[in-house]
Amino acid sequence: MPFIPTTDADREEMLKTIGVKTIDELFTDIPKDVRYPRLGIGKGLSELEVLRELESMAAKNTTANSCAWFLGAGAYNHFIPSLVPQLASRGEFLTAYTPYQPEVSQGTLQAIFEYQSMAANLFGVDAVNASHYDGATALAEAVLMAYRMDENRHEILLPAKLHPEYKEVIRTYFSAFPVTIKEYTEAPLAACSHLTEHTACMVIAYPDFEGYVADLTGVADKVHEAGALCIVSTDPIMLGLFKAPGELGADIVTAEGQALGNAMNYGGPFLGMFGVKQPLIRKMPGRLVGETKDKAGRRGFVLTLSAREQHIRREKAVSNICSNQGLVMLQAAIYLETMGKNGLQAVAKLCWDKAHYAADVLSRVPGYAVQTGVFFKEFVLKTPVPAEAIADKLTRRCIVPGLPLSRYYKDRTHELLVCVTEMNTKQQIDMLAEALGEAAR
Amino acid sequence: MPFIPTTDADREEMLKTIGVKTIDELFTDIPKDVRYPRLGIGKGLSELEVLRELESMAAKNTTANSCAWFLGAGAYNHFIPSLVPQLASRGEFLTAYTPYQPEVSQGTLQAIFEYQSMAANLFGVDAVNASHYDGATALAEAVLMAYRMDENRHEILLPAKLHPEYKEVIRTYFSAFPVTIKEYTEAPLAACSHLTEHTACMVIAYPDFEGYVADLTGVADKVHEAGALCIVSTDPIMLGLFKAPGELGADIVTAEGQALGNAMNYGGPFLGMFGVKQPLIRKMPGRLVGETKDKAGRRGFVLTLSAREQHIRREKAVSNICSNQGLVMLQAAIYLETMGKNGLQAVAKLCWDKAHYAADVLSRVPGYAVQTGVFFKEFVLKTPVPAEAIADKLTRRCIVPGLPLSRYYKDRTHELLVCVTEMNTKQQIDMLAEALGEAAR
Amino acid sequence: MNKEPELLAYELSRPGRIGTVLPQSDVPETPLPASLLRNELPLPEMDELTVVRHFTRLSQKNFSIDTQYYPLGSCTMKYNPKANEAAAAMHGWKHAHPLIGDVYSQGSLELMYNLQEMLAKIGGFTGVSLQPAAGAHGELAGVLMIRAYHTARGDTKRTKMLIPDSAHGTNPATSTMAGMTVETIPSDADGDVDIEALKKACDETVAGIMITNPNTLGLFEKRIREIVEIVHRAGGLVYGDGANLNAITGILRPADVGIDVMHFNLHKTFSTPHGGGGPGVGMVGAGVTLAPYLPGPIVVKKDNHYALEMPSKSIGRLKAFYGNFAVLVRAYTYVRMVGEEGLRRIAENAVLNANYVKAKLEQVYPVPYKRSCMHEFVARGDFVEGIHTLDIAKRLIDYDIHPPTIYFPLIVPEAIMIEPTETESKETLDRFIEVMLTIAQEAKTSPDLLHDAPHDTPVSRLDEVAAARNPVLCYRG
Amino acid sequence: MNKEPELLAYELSRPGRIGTVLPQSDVPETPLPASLLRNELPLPEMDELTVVRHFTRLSQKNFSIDTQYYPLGSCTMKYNPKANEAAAAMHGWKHAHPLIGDVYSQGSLELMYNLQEMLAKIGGFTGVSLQPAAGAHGELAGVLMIRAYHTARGDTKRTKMLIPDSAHGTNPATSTMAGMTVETIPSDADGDVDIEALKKACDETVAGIMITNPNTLGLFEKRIREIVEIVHRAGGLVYGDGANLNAITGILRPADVGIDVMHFNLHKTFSTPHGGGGPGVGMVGAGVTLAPYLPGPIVVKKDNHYALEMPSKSIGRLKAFYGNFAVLVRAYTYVRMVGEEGLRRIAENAVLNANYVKAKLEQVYPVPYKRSCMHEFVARGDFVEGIHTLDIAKRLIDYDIHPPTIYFPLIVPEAIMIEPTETESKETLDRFIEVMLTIAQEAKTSPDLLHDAPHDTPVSRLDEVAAARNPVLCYRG
Ligand SMILES: Cc1ncc(COP(=O)(O)O)c(C=O)c1O
Ligand SMILES: Cc1ncc(COP(=O)(O)O)c(C=O)c1O
Repeated sequence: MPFIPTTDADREEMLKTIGVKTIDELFTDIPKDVRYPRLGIGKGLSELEVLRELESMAAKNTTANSCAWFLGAGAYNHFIPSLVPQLASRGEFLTAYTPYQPEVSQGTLQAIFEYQSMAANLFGVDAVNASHYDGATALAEAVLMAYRMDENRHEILLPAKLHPEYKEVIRTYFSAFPVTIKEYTEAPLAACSHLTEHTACMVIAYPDFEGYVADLTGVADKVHEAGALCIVSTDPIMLGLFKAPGELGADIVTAEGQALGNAMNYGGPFLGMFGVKQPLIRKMPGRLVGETKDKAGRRGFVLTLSAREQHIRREKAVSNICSNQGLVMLQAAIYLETMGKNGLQAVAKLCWDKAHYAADVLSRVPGYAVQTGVFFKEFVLKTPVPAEAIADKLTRRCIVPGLPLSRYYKDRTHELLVCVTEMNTKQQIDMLAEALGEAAR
Repeated sequence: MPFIPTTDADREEMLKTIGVKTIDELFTDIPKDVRYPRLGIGKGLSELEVLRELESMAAKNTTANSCAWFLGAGAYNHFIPSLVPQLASRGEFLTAYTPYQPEVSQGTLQAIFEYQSMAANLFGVDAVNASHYDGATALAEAVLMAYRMDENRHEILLPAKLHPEYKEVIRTYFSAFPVTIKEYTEAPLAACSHLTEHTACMVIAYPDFEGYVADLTGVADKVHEAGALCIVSTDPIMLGLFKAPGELGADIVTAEGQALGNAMNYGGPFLGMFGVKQPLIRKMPGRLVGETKDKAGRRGFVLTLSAREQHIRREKAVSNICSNQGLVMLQAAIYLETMGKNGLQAVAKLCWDKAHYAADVLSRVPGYAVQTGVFFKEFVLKTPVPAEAIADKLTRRCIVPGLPLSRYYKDRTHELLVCVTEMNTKQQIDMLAEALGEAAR
Repeated sequence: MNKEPELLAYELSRPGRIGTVLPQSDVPETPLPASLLRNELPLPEMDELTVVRHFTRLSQKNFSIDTQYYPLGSCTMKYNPKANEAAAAMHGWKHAHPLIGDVYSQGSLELMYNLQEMLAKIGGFTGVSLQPAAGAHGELAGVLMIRAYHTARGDTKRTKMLIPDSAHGTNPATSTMAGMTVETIPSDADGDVDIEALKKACDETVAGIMITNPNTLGLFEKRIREIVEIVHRAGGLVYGDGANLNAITGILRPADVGIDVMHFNLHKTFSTPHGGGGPGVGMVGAGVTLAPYLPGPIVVKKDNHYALEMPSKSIGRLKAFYGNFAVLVRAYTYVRMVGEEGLRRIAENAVLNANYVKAKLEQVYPVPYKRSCMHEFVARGDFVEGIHTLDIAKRLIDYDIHPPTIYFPLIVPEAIMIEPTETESKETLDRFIEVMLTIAQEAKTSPDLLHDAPHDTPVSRLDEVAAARNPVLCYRG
Repeated sequence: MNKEPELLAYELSRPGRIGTVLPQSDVPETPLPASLLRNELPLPEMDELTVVRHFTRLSQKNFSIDTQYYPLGSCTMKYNPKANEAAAAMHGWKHAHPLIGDVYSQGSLELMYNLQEMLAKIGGFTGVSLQPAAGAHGELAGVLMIRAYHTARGDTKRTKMLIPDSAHGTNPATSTMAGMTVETIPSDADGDVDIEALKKACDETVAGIMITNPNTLGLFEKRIREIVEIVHRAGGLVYGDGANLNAITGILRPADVGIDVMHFNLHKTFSTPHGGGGPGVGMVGAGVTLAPYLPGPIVVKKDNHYALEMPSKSIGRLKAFYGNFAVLVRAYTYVRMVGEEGLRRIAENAVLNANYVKAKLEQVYPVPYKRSCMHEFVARGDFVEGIHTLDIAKRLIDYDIHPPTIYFPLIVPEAIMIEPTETESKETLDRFIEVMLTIAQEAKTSPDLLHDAPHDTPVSRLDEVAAARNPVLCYRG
């Protein structure tokens, strides 16, 4: 086998050194009656055969590279500059472990530090950690963090229009804790009326699951007055144009960072982004890289503040997270540096203009209407016939029109969540309009 | 533009340093009336747009990754282990120039040295150079080299069954020289009767263009008796099993090395392999890497024997070659090390067995017959209806049955050159047989 | 080569630069809502070459499996086949969207289903969920499942998890996150769980035990069946931490000794790259008792198609969508390539290599437990006055070898935890042994060589105290 | 990091190892012809990790554009966009076969046709052939075309090529390969072709001239039209060596000053990677006179499809199939991304950068020709007794910069040929300038620093004389 270099001669010599006759003797601690089971998983195959099998399996998926794609809802089809995967896949990044030995891990460490810096600036916060599993778990851990600040505060305010799967994840994470999770349906400012002295935190979706962006002015102040934390779950691409949540007073900012240079990959690996304001740094979960100096005064980077973490604090740790989404974070770092200020702004502007063009065109299709409000790259389209049927009809023609909201809300049968990014051309949008028109007939 | 970092401020400062007011002043040596022409090649596009354009262009090709593929004839569909392109595309290899500064090019230099060593062992010769443009030019330069040994020897013996395009290349390379190119149709040993005191060299195709392998025992001796050089043009995959040309007495061995870990790429870049026996080393064209030591006694590698080359010898150089096919050679080196002795033998054996299975099955299809003789992975199939029509019919069904020989030989209308490699499964072969049967009806 | 310090992106930035060209807009502009816009966007501005050179040079400042021997205990730094990467790069995976619907995702679902099945067979489990994104995430799943099981039976007093003192920090931390309290079980003189202590801890509040086997000392818990029985008899369930599965694939199915629920780190045993921190997959497998509680959705096969489904009593979702899918593709590729026989050979050779290195080093580096080890072993680095394990670790760097895991597990003072893995050649192991023995000599004859190590890295030992005291977590200009 | 010497593959080999698994055969065996088989196959035997680590570590022993500033004169080491690589990796190109027939290759042919058209426009040429695999190969095409032209007219006495003394070695070597004799034309005090000498050389045996413009001194031949006229009047034709096109894209179409045939190095101006030696593309363009003689086949457009065709009086094929196709894909990607305006900006900035560096260095490093330069310039390195250009070059390595081209062109003693390229930032140029000035100081104050340089590379200066005297070209065990 190409993955085991030990030759028979090597093996003999090694066994002799160890002082046993056969390899089996090394396994005598394992109960004999269950040793060496037949697994029934088949013979090993060649690389060629396995890759062919995978190619043909992969071909069964309907994918964004070969369709007009208007489906987002938490996983986004954005442009990835070619250099991103080419650099991130370098063996020195790909096959390193967590940078426990800083002298031989400055590559990874500096990349994390740069990511932390850029993400903190994007969010308007003071520190961002080295990643969570995804946007949902980042938010769940943020809420958990808020809850732990003061266990008397056992109410959690969630927006009704938070991504349904994020809500489910929060519920799972809290299944062992005596909290009350309340969902508010108002705009964030109005929802502040729900704040009580038991409120641990108020979560704001910015934009909300349906793509709409609320004006957050004044919200954080009210939350703080109530003694709670203000947590914003956001979209990093939108922040290329829109006010940073930190700037708006958020204490904790989380996001799904997949859109930053990572493919959709059927939903994973994604990037949980997590940032906090200064006072919360020592309470935040996740790995952090800090700048320091070596004996010669040279700048260097290390994992720091690990006294919060599980490998030091064990049951008293702020979180159990160990492996995170390092490589995805690296792709995001490369993406952010490639785009930079001008590029991210440009992408956000393209999303804005194209989404609004689409909303305009689609709202003119007889029978359809666009939900009003300020939206960024996604919006809700009311459909004259069931959205699920439309989606099915169009997908077969390789136009993926968006998410039928009935997928998450049984009764919202005539609504489609449409996502438009820089990847969509005017021609595709016009084609979508035409196809929707036909589908309504 | 992402490829020009100079900012406007930089530009101003630089112009000031230079002492000119505008960039235009730097171009005053260029005749004014033709300066700054309109080219008419259009505006620059984004990476996204260009890659999309290319994807849709590329999709217009019928390719080996999505068809049952039996077409070879000088470009071969072999398995490429995933690590080959992944390693060769590392920036440090990809974006280095010719290793003129050995201290900072040991990576490239050692890789070349390893390639030279493996290729020399494969060929049974004493030295192989760092590559030619392709198998055809390698052979043309070999013949040129033989011719230059003694300009009184102005006859060149080529096998009639040399790849037709190789013959054309040789003719082009010799268009300025007063040589007589004779083609022999006999087996190599019998063809020795054509040797005269004017023969510069006899070229042997091993295997020949049609895939057949001659017994070369005794040929080189006869060629040498006549005072000529024996040149063998070969297939490196076949040499995984078959006698090395050098072992058989060849003075110069050339080959097309694409099959060693390089994709077919619509015919290029390919790999010209070129090796010689000891006495000819200082007369051979192309770059050579040699082993030496540094002052501290450490082993290192350098470009050597460059006194043969154009940058030193100018019009007296043995060849004009400068840039070669470095990266393709690197892929071949990685391939050869990955396969190694056992892997190359196994690939050759798979080709042999599958080609012979195919020949057997196809020869049983009513109306078809296989040309007799020892062949390796290609053979000639006589067809009951014009081969060109069969190829067309089958290709539309995504079975590419081989090369209709009429493509090169107008009158050979009912012959198909079929190639079978380790990439072809039994199932594909059986399917080909069935499809051929139908096509004949 | 490449010894210059690498500037930070922000230091390389110049106003007006950009690293890629974006398409011109082909639609009319829509006015932006001015009051909602940010004033500045402090991101670096770089040209494309600068970005490429920056990250290429940064990468060269890393040790990695692809460049150095990396015997990092517990982390299973084995070779990550390049075919895994080729597989994960296929368009059909990369551009697949999680919400297009099962009908249009049959390729992804088939792969997940097949992988679930294979992993279930490898572990002997009834059901498998691929959702957890890492080992710790799988632990959370498992402990929540145990909790849910007790709760479903109305057995709400069970809030205590038993955790051996040799356990990885994620085990206790996970228990807390799942609302449990932790009771630590000491190890006995053999490095196994102290059975008497275990028995004592097994009261009616016990929810279960989290057990790592082979444990973090690299030893197989010989009395694993007894442990399982004791806990089961007390009404608790057994969580298996499968981070060390590399030692026993094809040798033992954990379920066969009674493990109720377990995670496997696909980023260890199943050769998916660690990526400088992640992503991983902490797939969980469960026996009949707990399978209905698995996090979901998982993939089921119905006639000729595949569908996502929530297990009947599922603890719910642990993340959005279905797991780190691209990592699953890699693991699947690997299992298909090695096959049944390969899995066993992996374990055999991992164990052989560890015992070989141990045999060669234990005369010099004290190994506290005198038994044959599994895929790794723990030695001590404090055999010379004034020399610490840290010094030995740093000195290894000078010899171009990545240090083993150090100071873990916590129960062995000055621990050095060495995991050779099966993918390293005997020559590499021999060189490592030779270097370790040389360093042991140097520790006596020239201790400063160790204290000052490493000597030739981009930076030498860094001031970690200052870093934590006054944290700089963000570029400040 | 990674300073250990890297063993050779043969030294890493152990019997029985293999780096990949191959499929089992699914067909019956056919007996092999024993008498034709080899007895041994002396190739190394390595496991996959060893191969990966070997080449990854080797790569780290290279300087490259992606890692270091690389101002190698004449070689145009500009940034090679990563999009080029993504484009070339598309399945539709990689797995295309050259002989499947035009109908099934419309994608490849369309790309080639478009590229032919674009390059023709950039050069002002009537026809273009993409077949030559490198600059020297393009030269051979051009000279054979000139020969064929004269021969076709019955003008067989024209066997002499005029070649300026500053020309690249490929020019004279090519002429010989095309059966020509070479007459060298000296340069004048300005670095241009000596017009008087040229006139004298222009007898009735002149087949043509090979002229590089900008020439290898980095200077634009001001009297290019006069040169062309003189040669044309003598009945010769003008070959342009386009290796330095990077200075004039969008500024001058060479055909507009009368160049009859010319090659462009796509692996220079058109940003395709050099690959440690190649592959390149030495595409040739020709005006009306010579276009019919271009090597072929080339691509023509007929109604709505593309076809391969031999030009009417073609010199024939120069290689099998149609050129280094995957390199063409990269060049096409690049031209599409930069577009018309970009091409001009490339030239402008390349020239700006060269003049800037020259302005900063010429006080210390004597520049023999006092003119503004094009994209590169030649200085001298022998301004301090006992110090040679080689010493300066090697000392640059200590500062993590790749040395410029040295000792070329031959007409400038101790030449240092610096080509900054347009893709490098002012900061990079400024650092280079600073380092060059520091080295100039060191040359005076501590010459041994230069003589012993480089100091920190895997090997120091190598014994090239021994290498050539007793060549070891192959591993001998
Ligand atoms: C024994 C053990 N358990 C659990 C974990 C945690 O796994 P992860 O890092 O994937 O969360 C590790 C990781 O090193 C481990 O070694
Ligand atoms: C001026 C000049 N002409 C010709 C060549 C030869 O080009 P190639 O190496 O592509 O054969 C070069 C290459 O360096 C060159 O600089």
